[in-house]
Parts: sequence; structure tokens; C-alpha cells
Amino acid sequence: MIKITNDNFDLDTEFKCVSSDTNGAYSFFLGTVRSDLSSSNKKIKGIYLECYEELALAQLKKIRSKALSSWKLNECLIIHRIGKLDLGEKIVLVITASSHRTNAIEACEFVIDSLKIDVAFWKFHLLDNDEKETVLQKNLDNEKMLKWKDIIN
Amino acid sequence: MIKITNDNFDLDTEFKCVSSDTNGAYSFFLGTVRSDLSSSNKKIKGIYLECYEELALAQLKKIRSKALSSWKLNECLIIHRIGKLDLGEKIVLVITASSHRTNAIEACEFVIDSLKIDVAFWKFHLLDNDEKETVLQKNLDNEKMLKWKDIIN
Amino acid sequence: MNITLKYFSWIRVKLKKSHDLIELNQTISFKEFKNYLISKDPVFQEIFDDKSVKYFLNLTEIDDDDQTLNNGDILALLPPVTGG
Amino acid sequence: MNITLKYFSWIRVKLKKSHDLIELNQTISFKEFKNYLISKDPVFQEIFDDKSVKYFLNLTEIDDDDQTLNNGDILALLPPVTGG
Repeated sequence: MIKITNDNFDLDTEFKCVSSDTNGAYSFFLGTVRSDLSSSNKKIKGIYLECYEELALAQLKKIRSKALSSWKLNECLIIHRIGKLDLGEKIVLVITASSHRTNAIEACEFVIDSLKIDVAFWKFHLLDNDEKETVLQKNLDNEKMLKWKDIIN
Repeated sequence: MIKITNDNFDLDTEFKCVSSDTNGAYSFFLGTVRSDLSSSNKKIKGIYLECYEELALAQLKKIRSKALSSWKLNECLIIHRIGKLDLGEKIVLVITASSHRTNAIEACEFVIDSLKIDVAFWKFHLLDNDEKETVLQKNLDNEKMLKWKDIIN
Repeated sequence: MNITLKYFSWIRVKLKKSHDLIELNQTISFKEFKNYLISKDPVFQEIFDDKSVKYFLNLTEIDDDDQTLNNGDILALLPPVTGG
Repeated sequence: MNITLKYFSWIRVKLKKSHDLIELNQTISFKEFKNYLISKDPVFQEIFDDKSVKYFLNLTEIDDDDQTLNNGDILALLPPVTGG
């Protein structure tokens, strides 16, 4: 269950997509548009998300498969939005479902960590004067990914 | 935001309670009633959750405060249901909200790990013949809690 | 003086009730109170022998058997918790 | 033969377009193709000098500059991703 969409999503509706009474534990990661400063230190009023959709879908599929094969998961759902988003809006949702919580929690973190550095999405900050500023990748995200090296082949 | 309730809850409604554009990252843990075998190896048809409410509220408050003081969190919500629950129903929800994901994810795991061993709730399995069987605490949950020893004072 | 007892989980099931109100003539230590309960109903011996059971007096865990119980106190007998 | 170029993020902004269709008379290596693009527009030099840019040919990352480009290929120029 992988979706790239312009549309907002409802958490309970998405939960129902992966819900089953063989699961006892669900871990969710939800990323939203944070009120932030642009690289030129201006207040942002939203973001614009660009995507290479064919590639992003293939990359998300690969990450999802790795999660399902590396942890005891029953399901893994990934939704990522594209286009113009206002402050506070949902950007990305990961849900992992498992019998027991540790598998769900670890796998969910792996998926969002991987998505941050390996999937063809790009953010722009939208400024008050309707200018767009490219958001740059954080080194921290690359470093954090190293922690999964021993767990994932 | 701590609730002990008989009622079901909606994930999007609860998310809105902690949502703010100062947050960019939310970690959710959702526990549900898993189709399971009782200790006498019978299929369960649901659970019954008992609670010492005054104590549980005080214990949840303490865990929530520890989470807020040990990680950079903007919010932490905990909901726990009591009473009779069918297979697949929601039992417990933890949401942590932060500017960045690592704080939210770690704190959420700490809260659910703590709740499992430190809060006055007790589960019974409901069997087909309307019998109730006490659910016993897992050693694993106590062992897992040790991992937070160095992080939390 | 009155002490309220609260029972949970298997203790509640074993005793077939969720609480008791015990009337006493004078203050009493927690240790003496346990012996008093055993004298009234030997099933308490089994509960007190179970090292996993915790005792909360007015929402605070008892860590000293010599602690004094006072009028109006609420004493809860708690098996290991299994929520979440 | 035709090669489709796809541009994303700051590369798209810099080139002021999201894609190009390049017509060539014969197959060409990725390395030769890069030189060809620089000869047409020097701004490509800056892009190819940026070691953080990745190149995906038909959805697979290029790891060999001598790889041959064929008719109908789609070559994407990708700055470091910033989704999530």
C-alpha cells in the first residue's frame, strides 16, 4: 500500500486499510509542514513538493519490501503528498502493523529514515512574496541512516 | 492530555488535539486487541480491561512528564480504554509531537514501554464460554524497560 | 478507624469482590494489618506470599512494612499490570 | 534517436524547464552525452560538477560513465532528495 497523492488523508481511514485482528501493534509516523525559516531567514507560508513519480513509487516499493522482510510485519503503508501544502498540513504517513510493538516501531522508523534520503521527492519553501526556495538535504538524515546498516542487508 | 475511557476514539480527532504548525513530526503507537490464544490455549473473543483509575491517571501523568522533560517534545497524548473490547478494537494510543522525528519516535516508544509495566491496568481474555482468564505480565516487557535506564533519570 | 481495601485482577477474582471496608479500634502497622487479614481469611496468606504483588497506600507504593495505616486510608493490592 | 531529459528541484529551476527531448544521430555514452549537453549550454557544467547530483537512466541509477544511451531512454538529473 503505497500512495503518492495531492489529496489530504484521514488517519482513521488509512488505519482501517492495514487493520486486522492478527495485529496488536501499529506504529505511525506522520510528518507535517512545520512553520520554519527559509535558508534566507524568511518566514515560510507553506511548502511545494515535487516528485519524480515513477521513480519515487519504485523506491518506496523497495523500502517497503525491505521493511517487510527485515521485521515481523503484517503490513506497511506509505502515503506521500505532493504539490502545494499549507503550514500544519500532513505530508507523509507511514504505518507499520505487527503482532508485537517492537517490530512495528523499529520498522516504521526505518521506513521514514530511508524515505528521507532515498526517495525522489523535493521540497521548496514558499515565502510571503510567492518566491520559492529549494530546501537542502540535511547531513543528519544521511548519518542517521547508518544505524540501519547492520540490520538491513 | 491523558484520557481513560470506555469509548472508542478517532485517530484524526486525537491528532488534531496535539497538532500545531510548530511540530513537524508525530509518532503514534496504537495497540489493538489481537486475536490470540488464552493461557489455556482457547481462542479468545475479546478482552476485558480493568483499571485503578485514580492511580493509573497519576502514573500516566508521571510517565508523560518524564517524556516531556527527557526529549524535545511539544506535546504528548495518552488514551487508554477500559471495559469490554472486541477483537481488533483500539486499546491504547500514544501520540508524541516534536519539531524533529527522532525525539518524537523515541519518546513515543518510551511512553508505551513504561505504560506496559508501570500503570494500573489489567487485562482479561474473554473466552467463548464467557469465561474470563487473567492475562499475565510478560518478562520481556520488564527487560525492554531496562533500555531506558540510561536516558531517563 | 476505617481502612478501605481495593482488589484488582486475579486478587479481585480470588476474593470475589473489588473492595472491603475494615473497621479497627486503633492505628496499626502495615505488617500487623496483613496478619490481621490472614487471621480473618487465610486466602490472604497466598496473596501476601506472592512477591509480585504490590501495595499502594493512598496511591503511593508502600516500601516499608512498618508504615502506619491511619483512618480513611485506601490500601490497594495490585498484581503485575498488563495494560497497553 | 531520442533521449528524454528530466530535471528536478534546483536543476529544474536553474534550467527553467522540467524536461528536454534531445535528438541524436547515433548511440552515445553517458560521458559523451554530458559533454554534448555542456557544448549546447554551459550551465550543464555547473550541474555535472556538483557531486551530489545523481543520474537515473530509465529509473536505475547510473554507476558507469561509459554506459551507452539508447533511443527512447529517459535520463533524470536528481539533486539530493528532501521529501518526508
